Amino acid sequence: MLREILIIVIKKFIHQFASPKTYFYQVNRLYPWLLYISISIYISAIIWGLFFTPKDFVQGHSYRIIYFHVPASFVAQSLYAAMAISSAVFLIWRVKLAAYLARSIAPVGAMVTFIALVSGSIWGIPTWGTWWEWDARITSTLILFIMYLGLISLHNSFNNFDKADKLFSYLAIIGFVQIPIIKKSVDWWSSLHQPASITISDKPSIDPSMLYPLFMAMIGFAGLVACIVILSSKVQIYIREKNKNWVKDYV
Amino acid sequence: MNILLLLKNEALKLVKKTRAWLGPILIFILIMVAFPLTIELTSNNLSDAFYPVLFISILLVMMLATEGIFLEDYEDGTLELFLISKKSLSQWVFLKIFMHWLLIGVPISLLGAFFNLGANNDLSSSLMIFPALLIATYIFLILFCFGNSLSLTKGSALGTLITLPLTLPILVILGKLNTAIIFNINYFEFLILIFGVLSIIIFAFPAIISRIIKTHLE
Amino acid sequence: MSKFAFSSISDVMNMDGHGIYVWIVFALFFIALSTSFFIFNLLIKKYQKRIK
Amino acid sequence: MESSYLIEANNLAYKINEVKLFTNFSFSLKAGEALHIKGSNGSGKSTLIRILCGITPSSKGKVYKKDELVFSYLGHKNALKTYLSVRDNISLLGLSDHEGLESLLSLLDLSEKLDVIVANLSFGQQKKVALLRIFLTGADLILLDEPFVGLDSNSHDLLCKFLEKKLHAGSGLIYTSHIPTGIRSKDITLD
Repeated sequence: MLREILIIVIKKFIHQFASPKTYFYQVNRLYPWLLYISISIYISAIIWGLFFTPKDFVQGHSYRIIYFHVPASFVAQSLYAAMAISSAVFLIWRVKLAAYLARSIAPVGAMVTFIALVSGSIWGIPTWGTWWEWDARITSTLILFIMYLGLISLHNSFNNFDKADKLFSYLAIIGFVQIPIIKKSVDWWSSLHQPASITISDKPSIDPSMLYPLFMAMIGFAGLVACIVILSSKVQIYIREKNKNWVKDYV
Repeated sequence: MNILLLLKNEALKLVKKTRAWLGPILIFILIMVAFPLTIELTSNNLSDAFYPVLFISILLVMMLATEGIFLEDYEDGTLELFLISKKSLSQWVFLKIFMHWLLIGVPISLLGAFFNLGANNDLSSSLMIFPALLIATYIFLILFCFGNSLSLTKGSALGTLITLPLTLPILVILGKLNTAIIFNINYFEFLILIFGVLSIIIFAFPAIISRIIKTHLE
Repeated sequence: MSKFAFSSISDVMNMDGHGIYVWIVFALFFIALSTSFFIFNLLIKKYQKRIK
Repeated sequence: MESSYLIEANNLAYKINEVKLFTNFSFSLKAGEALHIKGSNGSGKSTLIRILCGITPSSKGKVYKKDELVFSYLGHKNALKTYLSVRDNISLLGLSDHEGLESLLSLLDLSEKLDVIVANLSFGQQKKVALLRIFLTGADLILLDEPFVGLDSNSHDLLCKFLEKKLHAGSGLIYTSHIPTGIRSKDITLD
């Protein structure tokens, strides 16, 4: 009895908190702040990284691509994780907003993964002498890219949004097993790729003067991508809830 | 009794549709016979290329074998009847995949080991590749069934696009297995690795596939 | 703190011969980010019009 | 909730992509009663029957079934394997040595077709084979979606008589049909 009441209360809370309407208005308030702060952080990080950090001893100036490539590949994987988590939330609690979010992350994730792949292979030319290597980490990032494309085309091929959301969520969660493989692949298989520069447990293997702008670039890039996700989720809300009164009122 | 009936039904359905089970096996034979013709023949080159071709062709053949695996039962309404009858859908999926493996995967593994004998002239490597092929065909079958269940009514191109990223890690392990067999080191480690993958997905995926099929029927 | 790592503007562009890679990546990121902002804003406008 | 009802529906509603198909649909059915669902094309008759079966979840409302109710359903799809014989199709459900098989076969005029491949039967005959399988399962509640489509007048009468006999024997029946059937039943119209 008590448990049932608790479940009802929690459900009510989730439904109020996670109603697309509340989300929409909150996000509208948040968006300009997030946009301007992350733009300024990202630009200053890029300027710092490109012009004011010392030259790398081994790689020369080409290492400066790190300030683009590493944030992008980090965000590409984190976006997938976010998508899988919101898919799980949708499947477990049937929160519609989570499904909208998952669907709106997919194209942004595909874009970020694509630029991570391209910037990585451009970086490969001066450092390894080859633009593509069937190295485990690159391959898994490519897998991530195909995964995003598969998810988008799966969702687009169904007219019934409810069905599409459910199938999308199943695939996103199954695809999530790829993320640990990507993370660990560099350690499992010998490869050209340098091991991850920054880990939580160990001391970073990179000089602090290069590290701070990298962190800033990561934060700024993540903020910018979050802004794009917000825009994308607004598009999803417009598509799905076009018959709802509050959307009509808002427009 | 119930399980036996289901297994018998699946076998009956598969055997009566000759194209569905004999077709993939014939295509496998065709690839294995045809690929030496495309290589400038010195027997050394042939054995180098043999394993990659073998693995890619079992991947392809399993893709063919699962094409539209649930589509027929979906379109004629058998799945709806099944859902209503309160039998376990995941059990049915498991048995269906198992039957496909028995009628397509096992013959292909046997043939693969046999062709290995022709390419490498070495009985011990054939004995090593046979269990690996048995496991790999089952894994591919399950993964393609997953892709097919997602794109149930939307054609096999979408299903392949979905399944491809899931199969690539397995191909990487098989590639490592290939070197392990050639140099005869760490063979059992990789065999146990793919067996571990199989033992996880063999029960997990039928459950997921059955939920996906239920979603399609809604 | 860090000092300016280059001696002249042409040095900045050239970066010991690696400049082309760095600047291509820079352009790629700039274009990708700005087009995605542009496209999603365009989509929002389009759907707003449709709802009206 | 009362156990005298075979099946009871409360305020069922269904919407697809946020567009409502029907709302506030309620009814209850006792043993021996029949329910005829009417409605124009696209009013959600088939969806409603699928909701009652539990295949499609309803957007709102609930379906209560009697405990351990055995029910069978025949939709637009016959669930027959066209490349197998009639006998094999019956044995797929494990019904090949069911005791009522012979009498049902002769009733539906299918005795000589037992070893014919289903693909070689006419549309109406296939429908009858599908119905035969439904009746063999001995369900307490039969849900039929347009069962009379494709049947000749003779078979139509036979089927109606058979369904009435089933109703007298105490099973429930829910069906959709746009042809008048002659079965004494409650009517419900979806708009």
